[in-house]
Amino acid sequence: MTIRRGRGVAAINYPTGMNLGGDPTQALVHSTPTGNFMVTLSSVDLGQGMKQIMAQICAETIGVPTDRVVVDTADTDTGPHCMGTFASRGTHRAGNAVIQAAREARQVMLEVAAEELEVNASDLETDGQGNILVKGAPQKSISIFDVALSAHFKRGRSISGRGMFLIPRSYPEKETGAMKPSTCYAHACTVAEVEVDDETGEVTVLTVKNVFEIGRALNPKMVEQQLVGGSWMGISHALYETTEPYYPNRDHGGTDFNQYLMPGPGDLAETEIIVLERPSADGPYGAKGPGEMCANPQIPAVANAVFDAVGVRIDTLPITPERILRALKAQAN
Amino acid sequence: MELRKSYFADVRKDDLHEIGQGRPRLDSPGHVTGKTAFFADRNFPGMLHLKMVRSPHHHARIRSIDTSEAEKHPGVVKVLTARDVPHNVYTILILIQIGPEDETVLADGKVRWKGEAVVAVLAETERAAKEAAAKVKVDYEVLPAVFDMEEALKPGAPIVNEYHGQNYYLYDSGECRKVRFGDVEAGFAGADHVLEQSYQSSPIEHAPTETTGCVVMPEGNDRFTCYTNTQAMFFTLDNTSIILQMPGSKLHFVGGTVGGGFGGKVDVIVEPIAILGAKLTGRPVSFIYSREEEMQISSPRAAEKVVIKDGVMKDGRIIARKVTGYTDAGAYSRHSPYGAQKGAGHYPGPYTIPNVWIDTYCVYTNRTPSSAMRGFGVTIGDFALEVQMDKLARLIGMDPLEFRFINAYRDGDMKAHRQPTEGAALIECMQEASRAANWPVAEKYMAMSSYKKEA
Amino acid sequence: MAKVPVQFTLNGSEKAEFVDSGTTLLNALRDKIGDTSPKGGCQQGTCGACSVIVDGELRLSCLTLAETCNGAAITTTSGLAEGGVLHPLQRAFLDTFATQCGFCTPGMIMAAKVLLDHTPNPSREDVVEALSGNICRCTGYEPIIQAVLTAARANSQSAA
Amino acid sequence: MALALQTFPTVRDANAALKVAGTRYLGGGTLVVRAANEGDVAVSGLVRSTDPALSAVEIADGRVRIGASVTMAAIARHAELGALAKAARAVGGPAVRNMATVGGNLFAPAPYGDFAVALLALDAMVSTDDGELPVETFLGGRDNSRAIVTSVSFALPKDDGFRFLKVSRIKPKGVSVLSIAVVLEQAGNGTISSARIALGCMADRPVRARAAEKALLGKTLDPNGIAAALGAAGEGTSPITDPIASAWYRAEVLPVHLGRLLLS
Repeated sequence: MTIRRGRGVAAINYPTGMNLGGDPTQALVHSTPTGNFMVTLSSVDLGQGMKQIMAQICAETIGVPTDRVVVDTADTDTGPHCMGTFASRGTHRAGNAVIQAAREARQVMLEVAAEELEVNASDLETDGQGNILVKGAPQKSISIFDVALSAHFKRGRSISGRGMFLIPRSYPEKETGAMKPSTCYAHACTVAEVEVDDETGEVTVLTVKNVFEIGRALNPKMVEQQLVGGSWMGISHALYETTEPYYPNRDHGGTDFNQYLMPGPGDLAETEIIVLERPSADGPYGAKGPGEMCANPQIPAVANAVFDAVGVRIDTLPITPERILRALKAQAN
Repeated sequence: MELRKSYFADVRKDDLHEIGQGRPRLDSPGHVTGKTAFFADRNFPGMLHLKMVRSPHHHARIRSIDTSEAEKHPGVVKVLTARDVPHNVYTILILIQIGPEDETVLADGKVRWKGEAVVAVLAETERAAKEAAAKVKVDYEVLPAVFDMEEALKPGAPIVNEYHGQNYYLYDSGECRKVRFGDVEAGFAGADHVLEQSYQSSPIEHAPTETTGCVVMPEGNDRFTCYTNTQAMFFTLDNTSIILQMPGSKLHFVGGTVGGGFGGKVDVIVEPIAILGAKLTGRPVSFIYSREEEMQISSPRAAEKVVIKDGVMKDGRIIARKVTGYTDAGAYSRHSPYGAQKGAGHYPGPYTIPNVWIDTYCVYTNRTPSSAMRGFGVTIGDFALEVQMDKLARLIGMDPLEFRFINAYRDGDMKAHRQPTEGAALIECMQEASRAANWPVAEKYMAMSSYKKEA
Repeated sequence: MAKVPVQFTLNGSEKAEFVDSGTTLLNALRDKIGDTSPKGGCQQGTCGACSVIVDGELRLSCLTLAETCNGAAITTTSGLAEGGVLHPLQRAFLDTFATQCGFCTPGMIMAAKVLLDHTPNPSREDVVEALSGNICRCTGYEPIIQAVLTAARANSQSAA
Repeated sequence: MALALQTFPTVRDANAALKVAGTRYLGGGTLVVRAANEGDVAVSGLVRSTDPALSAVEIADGRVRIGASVTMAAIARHAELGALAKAARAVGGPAVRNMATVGGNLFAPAPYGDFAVALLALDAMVSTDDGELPVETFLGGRDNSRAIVTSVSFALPKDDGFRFLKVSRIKPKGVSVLSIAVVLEQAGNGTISSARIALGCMADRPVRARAAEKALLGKTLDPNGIAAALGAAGEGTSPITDPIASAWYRAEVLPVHLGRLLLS
C-alpha cells in the first residue's frame, strides 16, 4: 500500500444576484409605541440566518441595539415582495431594502425627537444604545422609547419606512453576449491537501485552507457558519455526491442518506477559514453574497490535489475511488 | 475563522455598532429546544394526505388512466388527474417572461421522465393514500428515451419535450447563449500552446434534512393558507395563481422557516396540487415529499459538460479561451435555461483574457428535471475552469498559483460580457492563501494589487 | 381501523392516547401528543432527525412502533430545559453557533445527550461516533462536535 | 388498511400468525417498518414475540447462543463477546444498533447485513422452531424462509482468531463497499491450519471465499504466504453494483482489503 500526498489550489469569483431576470426585493419597517422596530419581509430563511442579519442591518441603520428589532417574515399577507432566497441575493437585496426602509423610519424618528428637543433633526445622532443625542451636546438627549411614545400618542406620526431595491433586468445582447449578469462579486482561493491510497483510490482530504473575500462580514459568527459548512459541501461535491452514480445511465440512483454519500463527522478535513473584506459599492454595508461561492473552490482544489498526489486527472465529478483506480490502472498500462 | 482586516483597510470603515458583531442568532433558541415551527409541525384536524402516482417509465405515451379502484379504496377522499388542474401546462420562469410553458402539473397524455407525477391521491391517512395509489392503473406505451446530452442533440434523437420541438432551449440568440469578445481563432493561432479538455458532472441532490412540502388549510373565507418551505414566497404564490386560475388574493402563503434549501426548494411543485386538493375537498391537505422523492424526484443540480479550449503563451498569459457548456435540464425547463445563461455570464472565470468565445446550451433529456442549486450555473464551470488552469500551468512548467496571478482580473479590466471589473479581490485572496498554505510565490505577485496600481 | 392504547411517560409526564395499530412513535409524538421536536427527515432510519431516548437508549422514533413503547420513559429535546433553563447541551449549541436551519438539531441533541449520560468526558472520537447516525447538511458537523465537547466540559466543571 | 401489530408471548403462536399473507415479523424495525414507511403496501400486518429466550445470550463450553432479538448494541457491550464487538459496531449508527437485531441482520440485503457476514465466517447455526440450519444454508434460502429465527449459535473464536473489516466510504458510519470476516486457526509453527472467510457485498447476501480459504491452508501470514489466497479471493463471487460502488470496483479492491486484514 502506498499513501500518496498532494496539494492543489483553485481561485474563483462568484456573482451576487440574478440580474438577468430583474431582481427586486421590498421591505417595510415600523416602530412599536415603545420604540421597538418591526421589519416586515417575505424573504425566506433557509437556515443561513436571514432573520438575524436583517435585524442587525435594521438596528445599525436606525441606531438601536439588535435586540430592539423583530423580523417578521415570510407571510404574503403582510410582507412585501421578495424574489426569493437564491442566487446569493438574500442579504444583498433584502439588506438594501431594509436599509432604505430603516433610513426613512429613522428620519421620522429624528424629526419627532427634534420636535421634543426643540432642535433641528439634522443636528441629532443616535448612540446605538437607544438614545438620540444632540451632536456636540450629548447631555441634551431623549430616549427612543420616549420618542416612539411621543410619535404615537402626542404627535400622531408613524415612525416607519418603505424600502425597495431593484436591479433592473439585463438582457444579453444576442450576438456579443454583452450583459450585466451580476452586481458585485465575491472571491475565494482554496488550497487543499489530500492523501490518496493508490491501491483503492480512496481519498482523504487532510486540510483545506480557504480564503474568502465577501465584502463585509455583517455577523462574523454567522459568516463562519456558512463558510465552514460550505467548505464541507464543496469537498462533498468533489468526492462523493451524485444522484446518478452511473450517469448518463439512470440506474442505481440513491434514495436515502446511506446511498447518497456525503462526508460524515469522521471524514472532516482540518479546515481553516480566512476572510477578507473589500466592501462592495452596492451591498448593504458593503456585503456581498458568500453563501453559494463558499462551496465552489474546494472542488477543483481537491481535483488538482489528487492529480498532484497520484498523477491522474479525474475530469468527471464526483472523483470517486473507482474513477481514480481506473485511471491509475490505465496509467500503469 | 480569522478576519484579515489589513486587506482593503483603506476602503473600509470599521465604525459600526451592530454590523460586524457576532451577535447570537435569534432563531437558535427555538432550534435547540425543538420549538421552531417548520411547516410540517402544523397539524390540523381532518387533514388529508396527498400521495403521487408516478411514472415508472422514462418516456411513454399514456393510453389510459383508470382510477376507479383507487377511488373506492377505504379512506380515499379524492383522486386528481390532469383534467382537474385548471392550467395544467406551466413553466416557473414565465413570471419573468422565460417561456414556453412546457411542464404538466399532472401528466397529460405523456410522461417524459421516470418519476413524473401522473395522478394525485388524497386520503385520510398516509397508508390509505399509498394503498390507493397502488391501485391506480395507467396503461403506458413505452417510447424511446434519450439520456445522453450529445445523443439528444443529434438529428433524429427522440424529442423529449414537444413544447420546445427540439432537445435544446431556444434563446433569442439561437440554440445557445453566446458571448463573443475579441477574435478567439486569431488567439489560438498566435498561442504557444493550445489545450482543449472536456469536463463532466452528474446530477447532485441538495439533500436538505427537511424534505420539500406544504400543509394547506382552507380558511372560512374562501382563501387558502399554505404553510410551505419554498425558498421564494411570491414566486410560488404567483405561479400557483396561474396554475389554479385563482386570484392571488385567495392565496396566503406562510413560510420563511426552512430546514435547509440549497436551491432545492425554488421549484413550484407541491403547493399548487395541494391547494387544488384542499379546494376540491374542503379539507386541510398535507403533501410532503418522502426522502426517496427528495432524492430522485425533486430537481437536482444539473449534470453539465464543459469543453474548454485555451491558447496560452509560454510567459503564462492566456490569450484565448473558448468554452462550450452543456446543461442537462432533464425533461423540463424549470430554472435551467437561466442557469445555462448565467454560466455564459460567468465564463471565462476571474481572469482577463482578450479573446473569448462562449456557447452555453440548455439540453433536454428524459431524466428528472434539474433546477437551481447553491452555485447555480457556476459550480461545475468553476471545477472545469480551475482544473483547466492547473493543466495549463503544468503544460508551460509554471507554478499553478503564480500562473493565476498573471491572469487574474483587476479593477477596470474589461470582461468578456463587456462589463468593466469592479471591486476585484482575487489577487488578495491568492496572496493570503499563499501565506496561509505556505505556498510561496514570487515577490512580484505578493506586491500586486487588485487596484491595478502596484504597491 | 383498530385503535390501540399507548401509554408512556414523555419528559416525565404521563401520556395516554389511542392510535392506529402500527403507528410509529414519531407520528404518535408529533400528531397525537403534540411534541413536534422530533423531526421526520426520512422515515427510513437514515437521517437521525427523529431520534428520541427510550428508557435511556437512543432510538429512531420513525422506525419504532408507538405501541411497543408502553410503559417506557421517553425523553425528547422539547423536555430538556428545566424551568426555562437550558440544558448544558442546548446552551453549548447556542454558544458554538452549532445550529443553522435547525432541523437536525433536536436529533443531534438527543444523540449527544445519550453520549454524555454514559460518557461524561468523551473524546472527540466518542463524539464523532455518537453523532454518526445523524445527518446535518448545513454545518459540516464541526460546530456540532465542538458544541458537544463544550457541553461536556461545562458539565465536568459544574460537577467539580 | 392500517398496519396492525400482533404481539405473542411465544414464538409458536407468532409463527402461526405469520402464516397470514402480507404478514411480516417485527424485529428491531429497521427493515420492515422502513419498508412500510416507504410505501410497501405488501406489508399489511406485523407480528412479534416477547418470548424472553429471544433476548438471551448464553455462553457455555466455548459456544455462544445469541437470541434473535438481541441487538447489535447489546452484543457490542457484552463483556464476553468482545471478539464480535467490531462486527456489531459495524452496523449503523448508535440508534440503529439499539434497534437492529441479530435475527434481522440475517435478512438484510447487501450492502447491509455486516453482522451476518461475521456469522458466516463463524460457521454459525441458525435456529427456528423447525430446527437448526448452518448459516450458509439458511442465507441461501432466506427469501423463502417463513419461520421466525429464534437464535444463532457458534463456537466463540479465540481472541485473535476472528478478524473483521468493513470498508465504507463514509466515516465513522456508512454502508459497506464490502465487509470481510475471517476465522483463522494457526498451527504451532504459525502455518494456517483452518480458515473461513466470509464476504459481504460480493453477492446479494454474504458468501464464503472458499478458494481463498483453501489457498491459505499450510501458508504463513505474510505477503508471500497469502498471495495465492488474494488471487483467488474473488472466485465464485458476483459483487453487487449499487450507489456506493460498482461490481468492478468491489472485485478490484477485495484482494487489497483482504490482504490488509490478513496482515493486520
